[in-house]
Amino acid sequence: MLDTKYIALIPLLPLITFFVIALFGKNYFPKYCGLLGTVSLVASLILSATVAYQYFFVAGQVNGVYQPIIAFKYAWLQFSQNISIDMGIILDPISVMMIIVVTFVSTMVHIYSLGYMHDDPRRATFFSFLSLFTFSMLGLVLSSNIFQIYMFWELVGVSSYLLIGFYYDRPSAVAAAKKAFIVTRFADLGFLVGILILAFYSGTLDFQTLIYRLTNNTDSLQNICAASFMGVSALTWGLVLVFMGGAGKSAMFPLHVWLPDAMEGPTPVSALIHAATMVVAGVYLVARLFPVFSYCPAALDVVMYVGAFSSLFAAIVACTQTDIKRVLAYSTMSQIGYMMFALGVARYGGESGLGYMAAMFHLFTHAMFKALLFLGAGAVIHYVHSNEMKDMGGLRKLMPVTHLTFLIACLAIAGIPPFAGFFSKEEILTAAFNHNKIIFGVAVLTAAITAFYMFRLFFSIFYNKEYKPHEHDDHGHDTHTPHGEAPFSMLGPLLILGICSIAAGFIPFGHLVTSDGKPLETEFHLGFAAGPVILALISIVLAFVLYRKQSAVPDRISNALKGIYRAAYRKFYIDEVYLFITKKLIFNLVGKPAAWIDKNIVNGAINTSATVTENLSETLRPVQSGKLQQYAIYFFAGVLLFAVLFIYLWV
Amino acid sequence: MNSLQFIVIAANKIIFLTASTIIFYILAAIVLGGGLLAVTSRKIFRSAIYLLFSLIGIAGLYFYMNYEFIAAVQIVVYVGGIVVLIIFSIFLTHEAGADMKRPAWTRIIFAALAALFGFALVMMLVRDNEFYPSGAPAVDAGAGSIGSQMLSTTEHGYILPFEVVSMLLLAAMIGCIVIAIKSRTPGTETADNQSRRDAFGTTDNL
Amino acid sequence: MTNLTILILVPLLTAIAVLLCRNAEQVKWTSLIGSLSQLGLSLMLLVSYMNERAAGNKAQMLFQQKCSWYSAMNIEYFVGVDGISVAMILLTAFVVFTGVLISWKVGTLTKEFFFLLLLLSVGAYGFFISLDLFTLFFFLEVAVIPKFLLIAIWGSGKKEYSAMKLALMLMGGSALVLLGMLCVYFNTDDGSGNHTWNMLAISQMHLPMDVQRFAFPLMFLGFGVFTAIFPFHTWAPDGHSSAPTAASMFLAGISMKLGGYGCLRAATYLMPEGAQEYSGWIIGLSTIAIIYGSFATMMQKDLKYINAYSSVSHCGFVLLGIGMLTKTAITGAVMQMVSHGVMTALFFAAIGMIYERTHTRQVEQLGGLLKTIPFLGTVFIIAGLCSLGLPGLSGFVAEMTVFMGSWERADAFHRFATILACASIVVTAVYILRAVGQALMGPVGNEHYLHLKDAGWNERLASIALIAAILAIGMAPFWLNNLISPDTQIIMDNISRAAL
Amino acid sequence: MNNIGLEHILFVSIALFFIGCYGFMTRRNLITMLMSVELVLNSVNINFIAFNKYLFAGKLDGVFFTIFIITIAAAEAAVAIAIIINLYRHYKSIDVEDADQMRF
Amino acid sequence: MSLDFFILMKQELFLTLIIFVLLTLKVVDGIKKNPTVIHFTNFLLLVNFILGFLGNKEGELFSGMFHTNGILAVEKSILNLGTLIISMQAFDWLKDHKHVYEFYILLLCTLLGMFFMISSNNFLMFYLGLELSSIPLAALVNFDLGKLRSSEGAVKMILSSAFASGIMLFGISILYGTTGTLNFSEMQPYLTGNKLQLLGFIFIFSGFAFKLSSVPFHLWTADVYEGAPVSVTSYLSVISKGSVVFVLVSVLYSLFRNWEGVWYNVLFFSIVLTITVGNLFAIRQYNIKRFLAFSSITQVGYILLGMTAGNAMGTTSSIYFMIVYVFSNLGAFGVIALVSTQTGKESINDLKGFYANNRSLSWVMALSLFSLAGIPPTAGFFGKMFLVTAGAAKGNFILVGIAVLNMVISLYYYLRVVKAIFVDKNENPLPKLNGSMSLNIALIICVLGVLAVGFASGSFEYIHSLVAQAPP
Repeated sequence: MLDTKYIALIPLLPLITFFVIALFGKNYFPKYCGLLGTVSLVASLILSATVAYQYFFVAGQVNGVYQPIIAFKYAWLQFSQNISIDMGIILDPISVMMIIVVTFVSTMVHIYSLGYMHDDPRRATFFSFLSLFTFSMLGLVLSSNIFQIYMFWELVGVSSYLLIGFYYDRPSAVAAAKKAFIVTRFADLGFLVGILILAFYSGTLDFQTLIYRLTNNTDSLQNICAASFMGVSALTWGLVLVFMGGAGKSAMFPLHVWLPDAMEGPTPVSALIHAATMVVAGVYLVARLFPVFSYCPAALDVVMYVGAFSSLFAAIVACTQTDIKRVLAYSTMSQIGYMMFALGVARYGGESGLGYMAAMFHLFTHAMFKALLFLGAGAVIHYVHSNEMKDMGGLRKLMPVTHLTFLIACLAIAGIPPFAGFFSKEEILTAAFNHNKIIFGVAVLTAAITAFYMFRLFFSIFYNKEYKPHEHDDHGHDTHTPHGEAPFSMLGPLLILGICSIAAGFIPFGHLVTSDGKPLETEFHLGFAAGPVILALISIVLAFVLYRKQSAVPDRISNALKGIYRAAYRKFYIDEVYLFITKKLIFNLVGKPAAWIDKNIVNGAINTSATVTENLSETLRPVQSGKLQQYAIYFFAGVLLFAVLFIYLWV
Repeated sequence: MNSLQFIVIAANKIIFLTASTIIFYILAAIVLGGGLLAVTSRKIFRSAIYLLFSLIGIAGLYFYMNYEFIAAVQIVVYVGGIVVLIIFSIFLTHEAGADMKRPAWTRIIFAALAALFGFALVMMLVRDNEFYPSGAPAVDAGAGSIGSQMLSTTEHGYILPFEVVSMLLLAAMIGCIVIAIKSRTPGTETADNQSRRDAFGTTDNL
Repeated sequence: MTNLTILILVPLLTAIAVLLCRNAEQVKWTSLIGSLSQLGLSLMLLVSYMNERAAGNKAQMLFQQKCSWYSAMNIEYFVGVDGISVAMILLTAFVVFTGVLISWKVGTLTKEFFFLLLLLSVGAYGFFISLDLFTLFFFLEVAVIPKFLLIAIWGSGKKEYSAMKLALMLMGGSALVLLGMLCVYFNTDDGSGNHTWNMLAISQMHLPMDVQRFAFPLMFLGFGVFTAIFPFHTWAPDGHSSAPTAASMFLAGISMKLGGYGCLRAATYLMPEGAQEYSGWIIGLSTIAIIYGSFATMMQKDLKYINAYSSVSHCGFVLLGIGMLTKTAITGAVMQMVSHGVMTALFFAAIGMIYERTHTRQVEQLGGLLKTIPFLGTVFIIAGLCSLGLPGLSGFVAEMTVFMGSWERADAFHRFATILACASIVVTAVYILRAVGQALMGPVGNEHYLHLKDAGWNERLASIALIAAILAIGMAPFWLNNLISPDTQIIMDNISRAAL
Repeated sequence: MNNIGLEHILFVSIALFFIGCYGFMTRRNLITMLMSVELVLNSVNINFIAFNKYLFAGKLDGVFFTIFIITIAAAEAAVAIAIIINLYRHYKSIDVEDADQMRF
Repeated sequence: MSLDFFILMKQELFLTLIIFVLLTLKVVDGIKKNPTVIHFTNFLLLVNFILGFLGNKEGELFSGMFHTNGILAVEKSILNLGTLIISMQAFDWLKDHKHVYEFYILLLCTLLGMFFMISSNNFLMFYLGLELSSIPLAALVNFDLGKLRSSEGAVKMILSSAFASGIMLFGISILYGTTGTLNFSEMQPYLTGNKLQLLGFIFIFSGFAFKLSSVPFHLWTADVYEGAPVSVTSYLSVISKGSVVFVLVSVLYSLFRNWEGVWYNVLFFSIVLTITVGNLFAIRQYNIKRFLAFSSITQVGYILLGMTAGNAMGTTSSIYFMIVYVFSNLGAFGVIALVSTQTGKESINDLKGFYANNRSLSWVMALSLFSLAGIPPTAGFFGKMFLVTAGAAKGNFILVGIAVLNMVISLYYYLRVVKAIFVDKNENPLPKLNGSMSLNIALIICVLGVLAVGFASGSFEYIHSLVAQAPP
């Protein structure tokens, strides 16, 4: 066993940094906040590296199988006898892999931000938020308790909210932040209910116990399979609902609407949160519960189809977008779709676990090159102060390093050997091929489209036309004439990530991260691999032809397939549907009536009772006429009334 | 039944219709008639006089039940006191001759109905009710015995009520004086002069 | 600190001292010192309570004091605390202390204001510690008049209407409570044939079923009016929004909790069978309150109305938890009382401070405040996040506990109610974020907002104290949980005993 | 007179009582209302005397009660008339309908 | 004349003594200055009040014409205290009134009447006491000699009370006719409950109800209260009402105890009517005296509610509430007396912004009103609570429910006045009023009473013990 106390430091360091910067940073050392954040993060990067080493190569394996290790845990909130939220740390291949990814990318982004946010007045806030996010993300991946993961899930969501809304004086940013939070919150509702279902039947919230009880033939498994609602077993319900939460975070169709808008945030944030780490939380969640999922093919099919559809959908939309960050956002969505259906096609253990491994692998590589892409795009945007393709072009000469690294990333994502993307994608395709031909077809198609739009992007940024600087302010930076390429603090990360996106492919993932912890040998068929690569190359050439030089051809094509193009350009009107449902239906059909009823009926009833009393007293008024004889009559009548009443009627 | 029996019964009735009975009916007629007229007559002075008759009739009833003392008190206090007081106040408010305004018909009808109903109710109850005489020998109700009992502190002594009622009379006297006295305070000057003039005026008319 | 009577005396004496003060400054400082020492006392109470428990004292109520008051009617001054009351007392102390701080700038009739505020707190403290039904009711009603005056004199908007409405509806509620109490009282029998008001004694005797059938709804509804049970919640929005800041803090923070506490301690605990009989109704009403309250909130434009309606929705969780009749849910209800108390106090404080500066509470007239008054903006955001149940802040813990507890009821009806309640957290997010987005973010709404002064020392102190409390609950809920769950267990035992 | 029973006399008194009530309710003149009250009191007197005479001749309770009633009636009448006169000074009228300054 | 005579009748005798002393002083014109007279009388009343607690014992005098015991003596002392407070509050009004002697003589005569009525064990004494306590009162109502409303009120009072006592007498005569005696304890066994006797009871009860001004026999109340001088109004609303309450309790519980079933229904009916109608009228009053008149009608409803218990609890709570009521109502009336004597204003609207210049007076007023509304921590809360509890003893929760819900309405109109005083804006509020020393002392006594009587359970316990050992 490895000594586990210090592991807690990995998430705690960023937390401490967050508090320090948030409380004192702004007033006392605004200059050095970034530095502080970076340093502490480097520290936790080193720590996690050690942990990874310890786990993978020293202590993790028990007779050749990676065992989950509970570093520590204590009951944080005891609900009842055996149901409790524990604060714990679990170490197993995926979590270790994730902390590496998170800390690494986060470090890169921190360094990058040192340059990128250099002249922003609210640096301190920015870095504090970054640290908060890193903490939450680390906590999420290390969670040993399904409710703990839910908590960090929410925390991640809120820090993403804060970071998207960082430029809060821009209404669009505020709206985007709000949208992101609410959509994911809606998804989390499903997650919560799913947790409730699973916890109710398994009688625990602890991952290991839960997985044990729901996979081995215990009576909780029988109960949860026996219990059914609307003809679907409770197990499926629970898992699908949990997956709903994952889909929300990972921007799976139809919960993806928040992701493109989320690009309103500063580009480093997009790189960290909306490309590399947070958005893959959904994948991670499914992977975490994978043993249970594998007991429920129905749930896995849902995962598979949703993933496949999302990847294709996003790829198509990406072809039509002109805002480079949006293109990247959709490509992210598409890649995550890849991972999802990779999980969907996998099964527990052995060969059938290939998809699982592939998904994790792709997650890893994707983190690298997607972060690289975003940071590169950030550099470009930093340079031209615009997100729009039309404002770019011909930057090749002006920013060579960015150009190079961007090219590497594009090749990686397009799956061209020997770049990282190739290996992971190839595994996924194999898994899909073994499991389901349709999915395989979708996957290949998507791969081709991906290659196309990525290079469309690439060419229209760096080639296409001569760059002419223009006065155009987008970020609230003060505009200035084109300066040299970005400072080293920004280029450094680009280079490092570039190297990684080449090297990451050669990591023998099959030996490290597998569904059952046993090493998995992956053989490599050249023939099988060749097909997708050729397709990708073809679409790259196509993009080259279309966008190498400025030409009217693309417009002609888009005019040619007008309807489809417009639909794709308008993201197939999903946003409009959402707007209709929320603004029109919920507001007008639920909210307004509720307010109206409260104002007029409920409150009206109270007021009415008052008025009724008033009127009653008004009607009684004449009795007190001030006329003595009338009083006498009432008196006399009263006596007679009492006499009759109590002598005859009411005895 | 044959006619003979009928005649016999009728004869009996006529024979037993003795003087006292007749007296009672006369008295009752005086009392009730006087009362009715007193509460219906439109001329206030007349209704005072009718009241007088009615009260005298009541005194007569007391005689009839041979409580002479009470009858005497009745005549002295009511006839000699209250009615005179009332008549004086009528003069003071100089409405002796004037017709009183007629009350609203609805009120008259309602009051009449209510009174009749009440009368019927009480009368019915009294008829149905069984009165139990104590059967104790009648004691002397002469002035002497009443006087001595009134002032005795022993069993059936009425000294305490006597004292209390004397306090009451004292209080009433003081109250009347305070209220009816011609106040000299400037605050009520005008009203008083007014009323004094009216009062004298009335007495002159008399 | 084991002498509970001190808890009543300190604020009382402070109030009297306030009356004797010469000028406004003296008044403020006196009441500040008084409330601060009260806060200290409550903390000491917490400590000594925990020590007692740690020392293994198993008595249901600790630090009992009992002396006969109206022996002719068996009315006793009988006080004692269990974990729940301790938590409530702590909450009250916090809210009153911060309330005093917040209302530092009360312009008119300072003396009267603080006097009434302290009097109000006397009522709350007494209510939470008293174990005798009569005394309980006494303290419940003590609070009515100060509320009325505070709102009617220092309030804003249609204050007179709101104050009158609040006073009357709460009076109506306590009238129902009174009826229920009497019905209970006359059906008790302390062995020697006398009736008793002693709650501990009553909880041990099974009241006849028909009595409970009659008395429970009266009592529950009566107390429910205090915690804004649907459809008797309409006093809350108007009252909260018209009240001065401190009063709103107290109203939403404590007064509504009086109701919840009463529902638990007086209604459910004393009449478990009744509780089971009517739990369906309770759940139905509270679910309606939760959902409908949150949707009504979505339509509000006035910050205070937003928070007021959301309080209705949040207090729905309290009643839901009680109605579910599972130990976890009831624990969650109590946690929700505490957490919502602190949270809503912070919220109203923030709103009040903003209103003090901008003189408007209409969200569309505000905007960009986060830039101009960052501290207040942050406070507001933290309150908002707490209200939408962000982990690490108090709201999350409480609501999740309620959900967990509610989910233990496995039949369709309870499941349905629970899921609806869960759904409300989405709506909560919607309205909170709308408010935050419109009021704090976006372009600055009005150029004179640019020269607003940020929070002063008193406001900072108050906000930080409340935030500290929120974090203390949110980050380390176990102490609160361990504090109250044994006593909810006792209540639960009573209920399940009734089930047999 | 053996056939003049208690009931005959009670008939008279009860009738007188309700006549008095009727008068009190209908007469618009304060003084006549006072008279009606006197009628009522007298009917009560008759009652007492009659009961005392026919049923409880052993004691004189009724008789004494009557005496006191008469006395009190006198006092009452005196005060009432004093007040009426005082009122008359203000209103110049003793019509009861005018005395409705205070109402509702 | 044994010593017993002096001990048992000590309060009545001392009161008579006071009356005659005043009479003599008036005749020989002993004291010229009004204030001296007032203080002198107040002192004597104080002595009499204390006398009420010394050497009480149970006993009968004049063959049952007069009987007394501890609780009766306490009741008398309560009335005595109330009269004392009222006369202290009347200082500002009386100090230049030219009939101060007469005022006191009449006042004390009515008080004497109430004493006799309370300790009467005989319908004759009861009737005499009743008249003695009401006829001079009519004269007192007329004591604002200049004022038209005063004499109008007096007329209304004397005529309607004469009518009422006429009807009551008729009832008494019926009971006499059916039982052959006037002595309560002798009459009690003969009350077999045949219909005629019930009729008599109804007539008698309506007489009581008239004095208590319970609906529908209440209509005279508001007008008379409004017309009378403030001090007399407070006397009417507290003392004379209180005395009738005491008598009614003892009559119902001792004389008519066989008919509990009957009079419970009767009370039920009149309680519901009284509380509701009283509230409905009070809602829309603007003259503060009329307002208090209707509020006092409602209070009577609650007292009757307490009586329905029919046991020691009922008696105790009613008597206890009378103590509370004395303090609370007189507190309010004291303020009104000051306002109306110094500014002549009697409308609630005139009280708007009263708090601006008269802090302490406003608080006195507010406290008294809260106490009347039954809001803790004032004594009124306890009073109301015990009445309601007593009322619930029979388990009739419809009745209690109606009563309790009516508390809400009553809270509304009390708060209306409070709102006028504290909240409403008024460009020219009433100036600062400073009352005489004796008025202030009286107010202080009231406030202390309102605050203390509730918390200190002593008075309640004392009364309860007395009731327990000797029911009135």
